[in-house]
Amino acid sequence: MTEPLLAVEGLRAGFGATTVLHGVEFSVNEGEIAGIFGLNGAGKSVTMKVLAGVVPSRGGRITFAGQDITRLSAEKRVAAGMGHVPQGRQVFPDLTVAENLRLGAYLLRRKDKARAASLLDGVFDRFPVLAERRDQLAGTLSGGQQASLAVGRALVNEPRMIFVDEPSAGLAPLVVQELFATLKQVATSGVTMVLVEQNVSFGLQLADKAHILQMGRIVYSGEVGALDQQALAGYLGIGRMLGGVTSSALAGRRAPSPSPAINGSAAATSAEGEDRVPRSQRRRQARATSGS
Amino acid sequence: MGQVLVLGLVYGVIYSLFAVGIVLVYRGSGTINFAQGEIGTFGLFVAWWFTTAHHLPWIIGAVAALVMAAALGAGFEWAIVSHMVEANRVSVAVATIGLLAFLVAFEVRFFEGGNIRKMVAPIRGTGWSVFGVVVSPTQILSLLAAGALAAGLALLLKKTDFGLGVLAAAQDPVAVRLVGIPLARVSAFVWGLGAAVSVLGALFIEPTIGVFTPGFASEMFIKGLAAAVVGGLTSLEGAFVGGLLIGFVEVGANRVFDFPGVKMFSILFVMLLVLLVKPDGLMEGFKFRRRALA
Amino acid sequence: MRTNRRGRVRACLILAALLGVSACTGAKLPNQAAGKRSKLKTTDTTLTPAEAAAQATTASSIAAAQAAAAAKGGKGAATQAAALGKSVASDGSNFHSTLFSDAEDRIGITNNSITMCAHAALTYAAAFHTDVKDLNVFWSWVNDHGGIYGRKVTVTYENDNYDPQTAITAASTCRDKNIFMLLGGIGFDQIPAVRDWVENLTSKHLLYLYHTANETTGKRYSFTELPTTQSMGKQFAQLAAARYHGQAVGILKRHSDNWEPGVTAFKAEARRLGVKIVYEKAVEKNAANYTQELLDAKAAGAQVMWGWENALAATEMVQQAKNQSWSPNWMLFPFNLTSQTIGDAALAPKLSGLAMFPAFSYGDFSGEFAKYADDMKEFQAQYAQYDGGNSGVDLHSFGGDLLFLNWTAQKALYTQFLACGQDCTRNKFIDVLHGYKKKPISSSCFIDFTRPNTHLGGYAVNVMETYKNPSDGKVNWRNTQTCVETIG
Amino acid sequence: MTWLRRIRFPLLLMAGATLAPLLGRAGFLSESKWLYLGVAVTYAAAALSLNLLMGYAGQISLGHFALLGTGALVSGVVTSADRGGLPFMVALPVCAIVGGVVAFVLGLPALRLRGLYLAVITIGFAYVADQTIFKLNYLSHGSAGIHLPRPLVNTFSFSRTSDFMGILCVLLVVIWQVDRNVTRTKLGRAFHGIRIDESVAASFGVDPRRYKLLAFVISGAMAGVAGSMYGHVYMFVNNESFGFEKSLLLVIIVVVGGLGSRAGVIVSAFFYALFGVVLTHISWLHIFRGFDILIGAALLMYTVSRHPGGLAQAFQESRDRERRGTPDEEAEEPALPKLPEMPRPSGLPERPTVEGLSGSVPVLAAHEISVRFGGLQAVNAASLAVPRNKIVGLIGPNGAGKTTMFNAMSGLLKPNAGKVELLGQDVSEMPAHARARLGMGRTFQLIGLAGDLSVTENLLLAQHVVASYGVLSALTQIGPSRSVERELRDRAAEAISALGFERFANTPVKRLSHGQQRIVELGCVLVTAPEVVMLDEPSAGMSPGAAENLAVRLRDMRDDLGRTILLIEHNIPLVLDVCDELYVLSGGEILAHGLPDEVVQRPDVIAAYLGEPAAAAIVEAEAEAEATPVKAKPAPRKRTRAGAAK
Repeated sequence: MTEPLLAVEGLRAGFGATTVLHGVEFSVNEGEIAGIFGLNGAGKSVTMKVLAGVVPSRGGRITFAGQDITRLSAEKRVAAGMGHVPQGRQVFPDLTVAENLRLGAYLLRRKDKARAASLLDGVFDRFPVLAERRDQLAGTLSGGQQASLAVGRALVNEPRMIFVDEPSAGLAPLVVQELFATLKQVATSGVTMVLVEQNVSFGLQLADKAHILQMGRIVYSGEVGALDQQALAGYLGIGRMLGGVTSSALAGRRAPSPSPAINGSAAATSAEGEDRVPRSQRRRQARATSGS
Repeated sequence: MGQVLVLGLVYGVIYSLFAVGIVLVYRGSGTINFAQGEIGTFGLFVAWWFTTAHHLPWIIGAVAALVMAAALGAGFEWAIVSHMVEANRVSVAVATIGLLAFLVAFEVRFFEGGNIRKMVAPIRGTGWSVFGVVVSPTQILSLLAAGALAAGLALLLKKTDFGLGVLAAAQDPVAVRLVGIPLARVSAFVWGLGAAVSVLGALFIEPTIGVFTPGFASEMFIKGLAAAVVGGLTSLEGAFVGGLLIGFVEVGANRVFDFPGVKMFSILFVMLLVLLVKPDGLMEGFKFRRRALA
Repeated sequence: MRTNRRGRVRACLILAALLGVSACTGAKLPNQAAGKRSKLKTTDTTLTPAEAAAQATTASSIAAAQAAAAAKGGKGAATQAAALGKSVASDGSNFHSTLFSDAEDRIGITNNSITMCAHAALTYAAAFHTDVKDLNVFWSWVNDHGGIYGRKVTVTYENDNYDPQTAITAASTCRDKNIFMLLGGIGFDQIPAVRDWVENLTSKHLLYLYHTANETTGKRYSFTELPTTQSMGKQFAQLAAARYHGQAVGILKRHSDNWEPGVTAFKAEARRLGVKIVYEKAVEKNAANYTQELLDAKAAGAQVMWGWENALAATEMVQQAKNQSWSPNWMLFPFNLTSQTIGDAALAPKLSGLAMFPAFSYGDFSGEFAKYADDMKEFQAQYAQYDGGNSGVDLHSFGGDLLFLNWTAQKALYTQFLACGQDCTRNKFIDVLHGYKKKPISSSCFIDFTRPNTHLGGYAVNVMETYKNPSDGKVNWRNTQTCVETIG
Repeated sequence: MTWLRRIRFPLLLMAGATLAPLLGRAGFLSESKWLYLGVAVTYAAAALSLNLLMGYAGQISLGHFALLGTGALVSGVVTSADRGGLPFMVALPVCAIVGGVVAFVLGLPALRLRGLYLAVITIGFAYVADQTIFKLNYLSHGSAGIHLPRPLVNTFSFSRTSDFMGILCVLLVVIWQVDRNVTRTKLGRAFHGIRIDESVAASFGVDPRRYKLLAFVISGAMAGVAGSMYGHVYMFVNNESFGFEKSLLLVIIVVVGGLGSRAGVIVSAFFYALFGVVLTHISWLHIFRGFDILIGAALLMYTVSRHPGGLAQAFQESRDRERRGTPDEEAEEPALPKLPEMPRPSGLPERPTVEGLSGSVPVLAAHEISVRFGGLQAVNAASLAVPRNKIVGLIGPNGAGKTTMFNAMSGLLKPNAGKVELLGQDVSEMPAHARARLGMGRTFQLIGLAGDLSVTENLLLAQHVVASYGVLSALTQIGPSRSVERELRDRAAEAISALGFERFANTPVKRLSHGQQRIVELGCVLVTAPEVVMLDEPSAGMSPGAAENLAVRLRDMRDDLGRTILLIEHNIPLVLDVCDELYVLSGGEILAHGLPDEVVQRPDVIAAYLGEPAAAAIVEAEAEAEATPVKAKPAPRKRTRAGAAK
């Protein structure tokens, strides 16, 4: 049995007085696409930020490629082979496309300029639209193009693993489809990937393994294929979002800002008591009338 | 009129240099380094120590001063600013006020109080008369240096990976770390560079004034600050244009009006006017990068 | 935190060294004077020649110095002291001060000590490589030779940082030391604060000597030996008329209500003497950059520039004019700071200046220096002894003249204490000062507190110009005329 | 014993006021030491005045000593024998008034500028005051200066500083008390609100411009008094007395003491005023002599970088550690409780009521609203109407312009065209706070609360519109302010108990969980019983259970409380669940309007969400437009709530 590429053990993190992650554990094997799913405020984005090294952990251990990186700075982690497609894409708006990509290859260019150049060509091949607009300011690109740029920027450094945080947020559904196709293609080319996605239906199309985060803990880890839809709905408490017009309609919704707050469906439901039944009935009716 | 132009240009360039330092730090950390002027003065002390006290050539003193300033700026970033990532930018500015006070006290304490000193000029000679104003070789040099600095900064920022990282860090500090650029180094670099540019300004203006003491550059810093604000605080060309504008305004107002404090008054007036009418500065919409590309 | 800024430094350099000297007087004098006239005679606290001689033997070298000074000035310290009573009486201004009650009268003076305190910009005393030890060389010397009538003199210093508010706390701290009197630093910015503080204290147990050249009308506790702003302005106009006859004058002046009366007096005198003023401009303190003003003055046809600013600003002005290849004749406050900083350029043309104190240039005792060469030699000798070695202050450098000024002032104070006599009290000291009518004090010019405004102190000045000291090659100042009331 | 803790500083100062003259006469401490102490008290007063401006209202001033200078010079003119010759006690109010007026002028640029820009302008002001105004002969006699006599009462002169200390301490207590009155009335809450977020403050009915200026005026008045104290303790000022470096010292004092902390600031003022003296006068500390500025500066740098809350926070933290352990990590997510049914409070300004509306007139209506940002048409001629006692939903894909529309309707941004009517009245020209006064309540996508304030204080801030007492009454606690405040507190307590939040009443809101904050926010909106409530994504960040519960509460609001609601929501099931009517906004235009279930089945609506090529293009165009303001531009633009959300 081989060592997983990324192993997360007992990860704790938070902001100020609030603790958001209460001991997150999961691991990702080489070549795998791991999806992390969960509700708003479950701690998905915080997990990604802690993994990236931009939010400090308060406990636990992160091992990447056999190396304990828990105390490493963000840039050292990148140097160790992690690549990032951050939430909101975060391209550098006042730099051109080419400059954005050059920065993506910042570390590689210091070691091997030729290799960086060939990777850059690879990105331009993969995203012709970027090649067309290489001298355009990134801030003037459309959302989809920016997403491509963000992916490309992560790839030019030749990462072993890329972390993709909410790629679909703020994008039109068609664009999202294209983007996911690209990500799939990237993944099949051998790059390991961790994907956080609000849009579970999209996310499940892509991921091999699913990790479900609830209130700062991983409550389920397993093969996506083994995931029963009902069970998933149960874990997430979002059954109504799967399938049908409603969930499609939700595809375009904006990603909520990462919230340090803890949300717990269990606590909420238990507190509600008896008048829960009629409401869920109403909900079902609503779903029915909305034409699923 | 010609005189106003020449004097305005000569002083304005110096204000520009201070303004460039201010803008660099503002871009890098979103704050104003109020110690910028005093770092310039401190650089003069260092340069003086090498040149006047130990009779070494100007260039050695200047280089030593620039190196010291860069170290001081970067050191301040490392010791203080880097711990204030989450802090309000005004708090960081307040920290620089601490540095200002510290440097003045240090100079007074360890450089024998306010003993006035004289730096040698980089180039000797009287200079040339333009519109009745004798422009010294140092002043010519400062014009050239400002031009070279502008071009150098443009090259550095656009043509090197690290420079691009500096520009990128100003736009998105988190994303910069996510592509593997050491943000701490970028930030320290920007503070160091800003400090060094101030020393350049101080070295060039000192021969024009004649002597220096602790606090020498503080008024010039205030004018540089006005220049930076007028230029929009984020724009390097804005800093240059603002510096010249402040230079012309100061000299022009002093020519036209005669009341106490006319220079500062006119500068405050222009600064307020620009801020209220065009709060993003005169150079808004004319970004540094675009000119650099053209 | 006091971010000591340039202003302080600059202000400090105005007249920098520390002690002023002189005089005091009660304001309610006129009606008391007649009644008290005879009292001084009968109390007879002044030194008899014999006593003075005895005093002189205990402080032999001091006595020697005084004898030397006496030889030149025509009177020894002892005779001078003895003559005091007479001159007081003959001046008709003899009265007995009642400013201090019996309890207050002996504060700060015992049978074997005199305690005084000075407020000074100590932070910047370092500017002249001086510290408290350097400032007290004179008193160390006196104390080692018996003090004043057996009393050791202690002078402590409180930093006033050239800030009016700090100066008030410094003065207050000084007073808490139960001092005989408070000695003032020199300056324009903080001095009015202390003067006001002294004059308005309701618990009056303080005598104060201050150095500022401004009106002193109505002052009771504070005295200056320096000329007033007005008299300086007037004499600068006379200097312009005498030395630069027929040349047009430009004025570059500090924008300040303290300095302005000098300009008014200058202009009045200039009008009287037919001096043409072609340019006048007020500049802010610490303006640092005067090029534009200088070019304007040049364009206006100024041939003589009067720099009515402190030594640092004056240095910058001269330097910046040179940078513009313009070398008018400059009239300034003479300090080695300016001349040594500018160097040989200060000789073409020579700068000229007016001051109450005599010029000092290390080791040069020729020419006008000869008139007070003994004082200079004593000064150099005692600094070599008490401040000697490498740790001592360098009298060649531009602190030299300031320390000589300090020395001169302290020596004047010493003279006055001698005159005050064995049984000196604060009231008596006031009486002594009040008796000063055109008295030479040490090697300074004479002072006169008996004029209508009673506190005006000195008005004779030394006229100076820059020259190169033949012994060390430094560009310093030397007197061209010593202690003149009217120039020309 | 909390009351004792609350007043311990005034008590200490009053004790000082009483003891100082006695001790002074008994020969305890010399005159100069008393002078140093008096100066320290003066600096404390000055620092409190700057603290009000910087710590409470968030307006930086690097030229604050210029205001003190104004007070000192005016006091000189009023009291000096050769001019006014009036008593000190007469000078004080004059100084306060003049200080307030000058600060008002200084505050005018603050309406347009903020942060570092304001700092730069205030530096300029300090320089100009120094070089131009303070040199006026009439004010200062230039550097010759003016004498400020110590007070004389009958024949008793306060010339001993220990005696004068009594007066100084009393004045500091007065300033302390005024400052305290500020913090416990609507003034302090409003200052706090505008410091944290002007849009939020405006939504509670606070006029940011008015309160910014008010902060300047009150601070200026305090500074005027402090300046008078400064002048009279030294008995002398001239134009050199108010240098820029002293202004910086004040900033340092306030920051090291802890922005917003009265006690911390006073301790810090004493420290900085006395530190140098202590070093000079305690013999074994002589080695540090001359290092006071170096140490003070280093301390400042250390404090701001390592303990940004200053002394106050360091003190607070050590006390907190004692009192409670680590924060409760496993705080349970509360269900949304029954919302408080608050009656329309007394003291509301005259306004038309819902009852007065004829049936057909909507409570809130927007007509042909257009908003352009630069080249982007964010909202294009959109109209909507919210009928009485209905829940109207506004949905649309991301970037459709929903929040922009909201901001235009609530007055946070001015539309380029169109008209907004509230209760049948055209409010298009009304700023947000005025609309709030008319009965419009709103929430924000990100929580719109003052995080540093407690739940109670937030509920009090929310009642700003009904806190109908004057500024003077607030400052003096004379007149209606006390009774009104008591009434507001009762209402707040009532709301808190209705929400079941008693145990959080005094907890700073930022310590609550997201869900709890949402509940408080709703409580804040409802506490003044607004006629129409605008909710921006209330379910964001809520667990599904809580969101379901939200639906119940929304219906409660409509049915039980009789409110009218306009709701932006991306949780479609929730929208379908509660809304009576639905508007769909897409590409800035109203795409559809009708019954919820019908609307969501319309093909064009589905297309808008699902992205037919055309629809996709729109969405993409918006995303592109959205990308533009992401540009890192730290320029001090007016930061709207919408901007902050990005």
